[in-house]
Amino acid sequence: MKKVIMGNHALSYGAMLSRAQVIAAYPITPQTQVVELLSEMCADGTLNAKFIKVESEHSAMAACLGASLAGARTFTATSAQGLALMHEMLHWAAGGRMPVVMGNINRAMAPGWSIWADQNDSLSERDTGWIQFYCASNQEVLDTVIQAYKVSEKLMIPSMIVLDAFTLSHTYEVVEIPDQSLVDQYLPPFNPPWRLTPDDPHAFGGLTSPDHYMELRYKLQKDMEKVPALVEETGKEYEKMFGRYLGQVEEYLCDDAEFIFVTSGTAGSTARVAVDELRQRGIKAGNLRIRLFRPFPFEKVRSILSRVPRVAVLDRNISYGHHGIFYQEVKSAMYGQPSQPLIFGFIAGLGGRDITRDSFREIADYALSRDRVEEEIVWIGVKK
Amino acid sequence: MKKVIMGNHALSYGAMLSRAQVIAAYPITPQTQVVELLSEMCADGTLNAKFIKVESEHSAMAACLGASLAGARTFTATSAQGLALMHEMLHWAAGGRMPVVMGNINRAMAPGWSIWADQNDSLSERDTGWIQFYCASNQEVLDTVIQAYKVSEKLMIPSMIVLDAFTLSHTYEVVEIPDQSLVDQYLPPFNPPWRLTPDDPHAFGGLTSPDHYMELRYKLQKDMEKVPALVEETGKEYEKMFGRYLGQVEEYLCDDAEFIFVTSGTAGSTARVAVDELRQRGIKAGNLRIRLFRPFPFEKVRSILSRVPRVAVLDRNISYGHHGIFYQEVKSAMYGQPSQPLIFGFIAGLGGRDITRDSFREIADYALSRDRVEEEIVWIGVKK
Amino acid sequence: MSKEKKMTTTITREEFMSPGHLACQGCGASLAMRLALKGLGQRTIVCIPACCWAVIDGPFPYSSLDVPIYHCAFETAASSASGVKAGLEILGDNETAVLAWAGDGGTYDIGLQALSGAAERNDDIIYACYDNEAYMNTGIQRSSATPFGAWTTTTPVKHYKKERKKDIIGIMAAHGIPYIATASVAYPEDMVKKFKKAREIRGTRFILIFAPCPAGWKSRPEDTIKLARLAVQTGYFPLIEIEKGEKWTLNLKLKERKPIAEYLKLQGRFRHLSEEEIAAIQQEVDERWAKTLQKCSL
Amino acid sequence: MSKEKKMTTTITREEFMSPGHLACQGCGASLAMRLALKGLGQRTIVCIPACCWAVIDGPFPYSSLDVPIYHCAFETAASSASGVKAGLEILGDNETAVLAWAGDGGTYDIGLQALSGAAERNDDIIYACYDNEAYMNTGIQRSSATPFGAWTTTTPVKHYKKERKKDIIGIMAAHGIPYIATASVAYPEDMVKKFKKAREIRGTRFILIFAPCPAGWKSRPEDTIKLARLAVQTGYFPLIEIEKGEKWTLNLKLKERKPIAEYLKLQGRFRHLSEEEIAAIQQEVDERWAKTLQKCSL
Amino acid sequence: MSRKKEARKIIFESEKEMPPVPMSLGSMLHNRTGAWRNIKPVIDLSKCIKCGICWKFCPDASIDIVDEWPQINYDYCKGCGLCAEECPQKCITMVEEEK
Amino acid sequence: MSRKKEARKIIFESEKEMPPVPMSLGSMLHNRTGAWRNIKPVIDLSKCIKCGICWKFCPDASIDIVDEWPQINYDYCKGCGLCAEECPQKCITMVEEEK
Amino acid sequence: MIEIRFHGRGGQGTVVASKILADALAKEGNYVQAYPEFGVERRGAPVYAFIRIDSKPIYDKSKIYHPDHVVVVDPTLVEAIDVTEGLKDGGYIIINSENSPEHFKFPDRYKVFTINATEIAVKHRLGTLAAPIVNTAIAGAVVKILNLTRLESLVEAIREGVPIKPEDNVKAAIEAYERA
Amino acid sequence: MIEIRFHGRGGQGTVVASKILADALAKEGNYVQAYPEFGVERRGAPVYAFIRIDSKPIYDKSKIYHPDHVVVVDPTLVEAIDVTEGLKDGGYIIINSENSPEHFKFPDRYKVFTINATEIAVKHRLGTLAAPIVNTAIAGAVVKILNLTRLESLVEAIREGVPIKPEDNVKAAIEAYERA
Ligand SMILES: Cc1ncc(C[n+]2csc(CCOP(=O)(O)OP(=O)(O)O)c2C)c(N)n1
Ligand SMILES: Cc1ncc(C[n+]2csc(CCOP(=O)(O)OP(=O)(O)O)c2C)c(N)n1
Ligand code: SF4
Ligand code: SF4
Ligand code: SF4
Ligand code: SF4
Ligand code: SF4
Ligand code: SF4
Ligand SMILES: [Mg+2]
Ligand SMILES: [Mg+2]
Repeated sequence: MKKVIMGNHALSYGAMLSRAQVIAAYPITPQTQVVELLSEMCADGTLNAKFIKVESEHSAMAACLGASLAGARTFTATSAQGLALMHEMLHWAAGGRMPVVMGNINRAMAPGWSIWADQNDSLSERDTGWIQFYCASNQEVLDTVIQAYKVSEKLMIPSMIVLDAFTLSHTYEVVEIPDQSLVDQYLPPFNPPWRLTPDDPHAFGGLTSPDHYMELRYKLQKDMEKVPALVEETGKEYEKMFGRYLGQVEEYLCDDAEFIFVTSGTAGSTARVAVDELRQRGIKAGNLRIRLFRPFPFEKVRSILSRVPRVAVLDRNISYGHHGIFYQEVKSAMYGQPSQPLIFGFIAGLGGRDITRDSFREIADYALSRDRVEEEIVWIGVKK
Repeated sequence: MKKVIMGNHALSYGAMLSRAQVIAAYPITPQTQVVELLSEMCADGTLNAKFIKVESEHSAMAACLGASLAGARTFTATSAQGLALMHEMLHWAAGGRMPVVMGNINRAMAPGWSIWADQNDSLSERDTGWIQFYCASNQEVLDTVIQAYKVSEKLMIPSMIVLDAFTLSHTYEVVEIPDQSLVDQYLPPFNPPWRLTPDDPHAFGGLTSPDHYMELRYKLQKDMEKVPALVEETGKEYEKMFGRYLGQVEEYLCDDAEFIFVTSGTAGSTARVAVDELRQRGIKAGNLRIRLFRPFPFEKVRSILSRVPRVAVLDRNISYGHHGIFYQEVKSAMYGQPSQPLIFGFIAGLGGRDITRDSFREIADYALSRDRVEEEIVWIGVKK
Repeated sequence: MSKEKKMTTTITREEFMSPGHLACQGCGASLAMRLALKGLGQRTIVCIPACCWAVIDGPFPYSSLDVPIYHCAFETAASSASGVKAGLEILGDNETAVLAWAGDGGTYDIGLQALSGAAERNDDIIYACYDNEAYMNTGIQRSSATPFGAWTTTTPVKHYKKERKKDIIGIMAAHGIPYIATASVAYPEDMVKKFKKAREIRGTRFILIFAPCPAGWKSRPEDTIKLARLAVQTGYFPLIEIEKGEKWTLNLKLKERKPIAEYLKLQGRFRHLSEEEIAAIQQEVDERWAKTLQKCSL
Repeated sequence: MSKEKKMTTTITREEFMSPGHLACQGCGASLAMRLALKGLGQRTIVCIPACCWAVIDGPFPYSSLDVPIYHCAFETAASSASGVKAGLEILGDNETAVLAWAGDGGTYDIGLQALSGAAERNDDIIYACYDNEAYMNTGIQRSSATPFGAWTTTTPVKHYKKERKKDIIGIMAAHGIPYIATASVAYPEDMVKKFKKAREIRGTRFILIFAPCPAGWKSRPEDTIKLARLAVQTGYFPLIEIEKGEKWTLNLKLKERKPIAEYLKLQGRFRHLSEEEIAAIQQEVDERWAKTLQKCSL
Repeated sequence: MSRKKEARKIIFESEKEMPPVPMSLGSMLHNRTGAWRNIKPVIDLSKCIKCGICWKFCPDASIDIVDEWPQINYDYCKGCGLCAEECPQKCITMVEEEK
Repeated sequence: MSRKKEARKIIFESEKEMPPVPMSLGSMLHNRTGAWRNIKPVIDLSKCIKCGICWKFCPDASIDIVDEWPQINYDYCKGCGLCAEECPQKCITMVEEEK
Repeated sequence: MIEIRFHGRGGQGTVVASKILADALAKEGNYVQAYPEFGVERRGAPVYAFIRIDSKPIYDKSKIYHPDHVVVVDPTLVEAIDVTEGLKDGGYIIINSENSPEHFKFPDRYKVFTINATEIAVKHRLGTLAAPIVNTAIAGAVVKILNLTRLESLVEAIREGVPIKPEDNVKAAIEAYERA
Repeated sequence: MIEIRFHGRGGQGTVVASKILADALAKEGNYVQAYPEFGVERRGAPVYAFIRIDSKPIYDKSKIYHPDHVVVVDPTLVEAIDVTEGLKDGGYIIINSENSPEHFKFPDRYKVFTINATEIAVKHRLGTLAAPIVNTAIAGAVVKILNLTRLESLVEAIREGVPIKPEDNVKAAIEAYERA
């Protein structure tokens, strides 16, 4: 069934189709519609789930984790300040191997208050052990929720599905809503390898001495390293059943490209239009949209970028006192590779400043007219 | 005056000598002695400060921020879960340009509960806009508190002073405690360029539209970029007055080195002993201990590492789904540099596993016996 | 109404809130601030967490208040205020009042712990909660101040709010702080007087303000005062003071209470309620009223 | 003491806590858990946040309890328990009891908001707080449960705790939850009975357990029961129940209350108190006792 | 507090003109919320008893007392109708705005 | 619940033997806290009235009731002295451990 | 690709109007994208909404700076703000107003239409006189004037997407369609 | 560099003993490093503490695995754990015990000393009979047996660093020094 829905509702439908069993969430602009629709679904019986209307995001995540450890499939959604308030519990979810799936609407961190798109909220959780997917369309949002459960539950690692504030969360697009029965076939019920039950009592998360801690974290990393292949595998399976492919990255005209944008989120969608424009100008441009950011898709990024002489990484975020985060990570991934493209870093769109085709034109003009990296942060759109 | 004190007390003395005016803190192992001593100092009048005994770390940081905006010099200390609970407020402090100085005792994140050394807590705050100093001795801890106030208040950016759990926090060492009068000379009273006062009423932190947000964040980054030079400058001034130099990094025998350890925290101290041992074996080793991690000391790291063919980066942390964080950032900083040393990445000491001279020997043996980077994460000390 | 026919003089003419602010038409919360500041005066610092007021005040680089404001994080009204106060004190300013000004969500829910902490320490702040009974700034979600029976976007009509409103006054009373009061925008003199009084007391002071929200209650903007008045007259929201954690006073005695239905029927959020449900609400109001009288030794 | 001369049978012999755990000698908290589980039985899941019990239980890969445990984050005893319960329910298990087991710090302070949230939603959990009146696991810092006059490392003798103990029972009573009780390790039958009773009730149940801590109170390990008993006998810690948010019952009536000094003098944390200070404490105990009697309609 | 009186729009041409923190530099008076109004309160002063009730209740501080008489500031009045509803003399009428 | 009875130390030679999460796999019975004891409770059963009070109050669950008689489990008893203090018959004496 | 901007006031359902339109268009196989202004405006304050329509997938996620047409849901806005900002030459301006197009003074490069959606809404008892809910009537007029889609699709979209009084809304849309 | 390990029980002041020693050694210009076992042990449970002493700055921050000497503050530990673990050949084992060194069965490669610190502590009314505070007496004995520093420095360190009954502690340390 096709429906015109907003990005937030694509999250709700994703959770519904995945048969989330426990939802605990707290409202925050621009996430509210996610939980409002889920509340309604729970109220009218469309979704058989317990909805815990907690008093803060810290409790939202805590409740999800408790339910997850009890063996339930759990969902939540938040944004910016809410995500930040969960920070401790994000570490917890990953260290405790609790496969929660969460939507996060990318919004700028206060102060001053901003409710607009900016990746600093989710990217400043890059070290918490969560799988992170960045989406570029409402269809992708819905599909990713379902895939995320599959990946997360297989490896017992939580997933965050990230969408830009307003540009995706509040934007209505046509979305194909898959059949429940097909989804059920793709995604079996959650059946974790361990759980809280008096029938087989274990204590989870007790004091872990220096004798043991490191091995447990080693295992987490080793399982994380399995994610990219699993994303490809589950993505292909999804394609077979639903006709849409979900991979680690989205390549647009990268094959013959001589200049590649590295993008994420909705900017990675607009970038396609910019690539078309550049191609019309005779420039062999391409767009590499990073969909799976954690774990970092090393192989994909390396193999694609190794083929081009020039790369422009776009960051809607910045690690203050360092660079844009995608820029930093792409450079790190490319260090020591046989091929060493010129990699330029651009910061744009902080706090909801629009990223337009003009922004990409400016980026391309900059990158194509230089033969070395003079500045490591090129600010796009700052009134100087 | 020389005293044998623990690392935690070095933080307390630092705060006392800096004449912190408002302290708000919450206990957590292994930070408790910091606040216990400060409580006593406040109780017996050694320190004229208001001590707010808050009910959580989130409130601790919130109270510090309120006091800072009112114009007071503020201090707090925490660790691991406590730091994580402050996450939202860390973004707040930086975005609000509130120059709080905080001690963080590096401790592993739960679950399982661990109280032992591990850098994941502070490093997963690398994107929050705080200046971060990693210390290797109690003397450095004390000195850094004083310097941090100087740097932070000049630029209105908060500072975090990081010390390893137990290996530094609970270790007693001889520390020279400088004269109050000299410290007063070095560090004038806090006199912020704006503050909360009815005499000149402003609203701070109001809604900031996409028209303005990005410029404010641009300014923050631009000020961050001033930190390295300011650290050098204030460090030299400190040296003149107190005889001890505090820079961005500590180089040990790097000048003629052919192999360099990149380290931080107490491992960076033990590394010196390992370097001596290697030198005895005829290997020209050196140690580059990163003291200032945020902003990243690009120039220093580049100029030093550009001189050597081989580098081993030690991480007592890991960004799950990526690499060790120092490794990642060093590689990113070295990308595109004229000289491209072989850079190996090692993870050791998670959750308090000891990092010994043997660890460094193992690292050196590994790195010196290879001519290319085969694995990007070499685990030291994991029982496989 | 009858008493108010002459221009009262207890309320200062001075305005500390300028027009041009961003509240909806007929917003009770904006009137509440206007009145509160008339009670406190200009030497007041206001800590405002996330809530409608974070928007009402106006965006950077503007503000509609003539007092300094710290727009603080959602959970931190109380802890921010404690910090500001400590900062002022150590710098020698013992005169400026520090007001934490939060919505019900920021008070009953996400900010409760910080508030409880400040109250336990008896920090020298005035904490005012303007209660519009839901998370309005984010578009009308239930809070623990939302009354039984109400519709919100997270308590849809098919599953309206089943839990009763959290008794924040009871909770704060248990903290034994020096001053607690309820106030209503329908009773400006009473409200201004309470803020004035609070300013003269030291320690943690808590004032709960009933502030109707036409947007969230689905009521007519012009009914804001009427609703606030009915809330008092029905006994749904009694005007009281608790001094020194002990002495309860009922500020407005009612000979006869109006039926709660009169209050409910003006609001779209209660439209779905059946007669029986309204009767149940009436009963709860009666019970709470009886308890209030008892506590006030009446 | 006199009543207990025959082996009582109300307490099950079955042990759900094994020896070998890591509590200090004479730890009241460890005895509290032993007794609580005797009341609840094996089909119980325990959520333990950071507190002494997170250590007492033993390190990975061990545990000293025969029931499943979720060692959860410090602030999350209640919210974790709510989550566990929701998970069980949606999976069809309506029988297993979910117990949140937290210290006073995790209850009165950092976990208060989550607890209040669960209580407001009336989530079906049993929340037990073992109160040792300070943050013990981190080495004796003041909590808001620390009584007036006590030394802790953050309330040094020169500046001992000046604030009174937070009235958590009053706060929880204001939430109107179906069952609230106090219990003491000195009265095992009473305590076990209360846990049994709580298990049979649905909704949020709150039990506050007085659990002396020799390490933190600077008392002799062998005095743990004596202290707990004196706390009851002096009226400092009355044994009560509050049912349906309404009905207060005093479980142990006292003809004569012992002087509080008897209780205080056994503890190093009160050593510095002067006669006057002790008298002031006595007065506060008397006042609180009178109020308790009043609430119990006695 | 002069900013109280000013109804000035503040426009930053460059980041250099901006303070490093989002702090207010002017009042909201530039925001003439009178434009929000659908219906407009009109006072019939002949019936007015100068009780000040309308002034007291205006959530937008858009009624001034001028020489003891109430006067609506149409630059800001949002037309909520509260004053009309509460006026004990019923001397305020809400009339439709011309469109 | 067999793990209840076992006093087994669990040693992992390799990460492969470990579960992916820190979950308990055995009881604390391997931890013979009797070694913590400085003073040792000794029951004079001749005076004992089998009231079970010592059993009830032992925070270390180190008193068993064997055939209705109390019996101290010295493998675990930490020597806190509570049982001695609370025994109504005063039939438990704390004696110094041999050192 | 057609890009349209809607002007209204907070609380008037401006976003809903654009959303209904998007629904209707999608029914005929168009690709559509609709989004509100990204703001925090309260009831009564001026707000915007946007819609993009194309026969190909729409990848551009940036804002619309140069709409092809604008729709003004609340006529008072014509005075309050510049509703023609960025409007392309030849663009249509569709205004909810009782007045005739000539009443409004716009440059000649734009084409002005009016529709008394308020009257239609009131007639079909949508909302109140003080706060009529005009979005379906507006949608009806826009569909007709811009010749975007079939009336049937709009009707279907309203039936599916408007939970309260769907039939009255359908009638209002049809009436507006016919009168426009 | 000399590395010493202390064995005691939680609550006995084992860490304090090593700290006092460090203080005393620092007074004579030594570089010292003292640290507790990094654990969560409760009162009564076995604990450790360590001290490093050198004439040069000490950079090694790793744990001590092969101490030169061990000090046993609580004699019951000799049974409970292996106090000689990692102890270097020729190392001294100093035990707080009323027994003579011969009472303890250790390999010949170690040298055993005993000092009745408990008795000394009790005599000087430090702590109680059930829980005597023996750390200063232990420190006195260790200083003497290992010939680490002058007694005067230890006395000074105790005066400065022990807040409760400093003079009684000084006396205990001196007596232990003399008896050791
Ligand atoms: C940590 C965090 N979570 C959520 C939000 C989103 N948020 C902002 S205001 C608000 C509702 C406030 O409700 P209330 O306190 O009742 O004030 P009102 O909006 O009703 O005036 C919410 C949920 C936030 N800013 N921060
Ligand atoms: C967020 C966070 N802050 C601080 C801590 C440190 N911490 C662990 S236990 C504890 C004290 C607990 O006190 P209480 O709840 O009274 O239990 P008790 O230790 O007294 O048994 C503290 C402060 C933590 N684990 N997490
Ligand atoms: S939503 Fe309610 S509280 Fe918020 S501004 Fe509008 S009327 Fe006022
Ligand atoms: S510190 Fe107190 S509560 Fe904690 S284990 Fe020891 S005696 Fe028990
Ligand atoms: S209509 Fe409302 S805003 Fe206008 S003057 Fe009256 S009360 Fe004030
Ligand atoms: S309320 Fe009516 S009578 Fe009173 S001052 Fe205003 S207009 Fe005049
Ligand atoms: S001395 Fe303490 S631990 Fe030992 S049996 Fe008696 S009560 Fe139990
Ligand atoms: S308490 Fe004393 S009398 Fe009672 S069973 Fe124990 S030893 Fe026997
Ligand atoms: Mg509200
Ligand atoms: Mg406690």
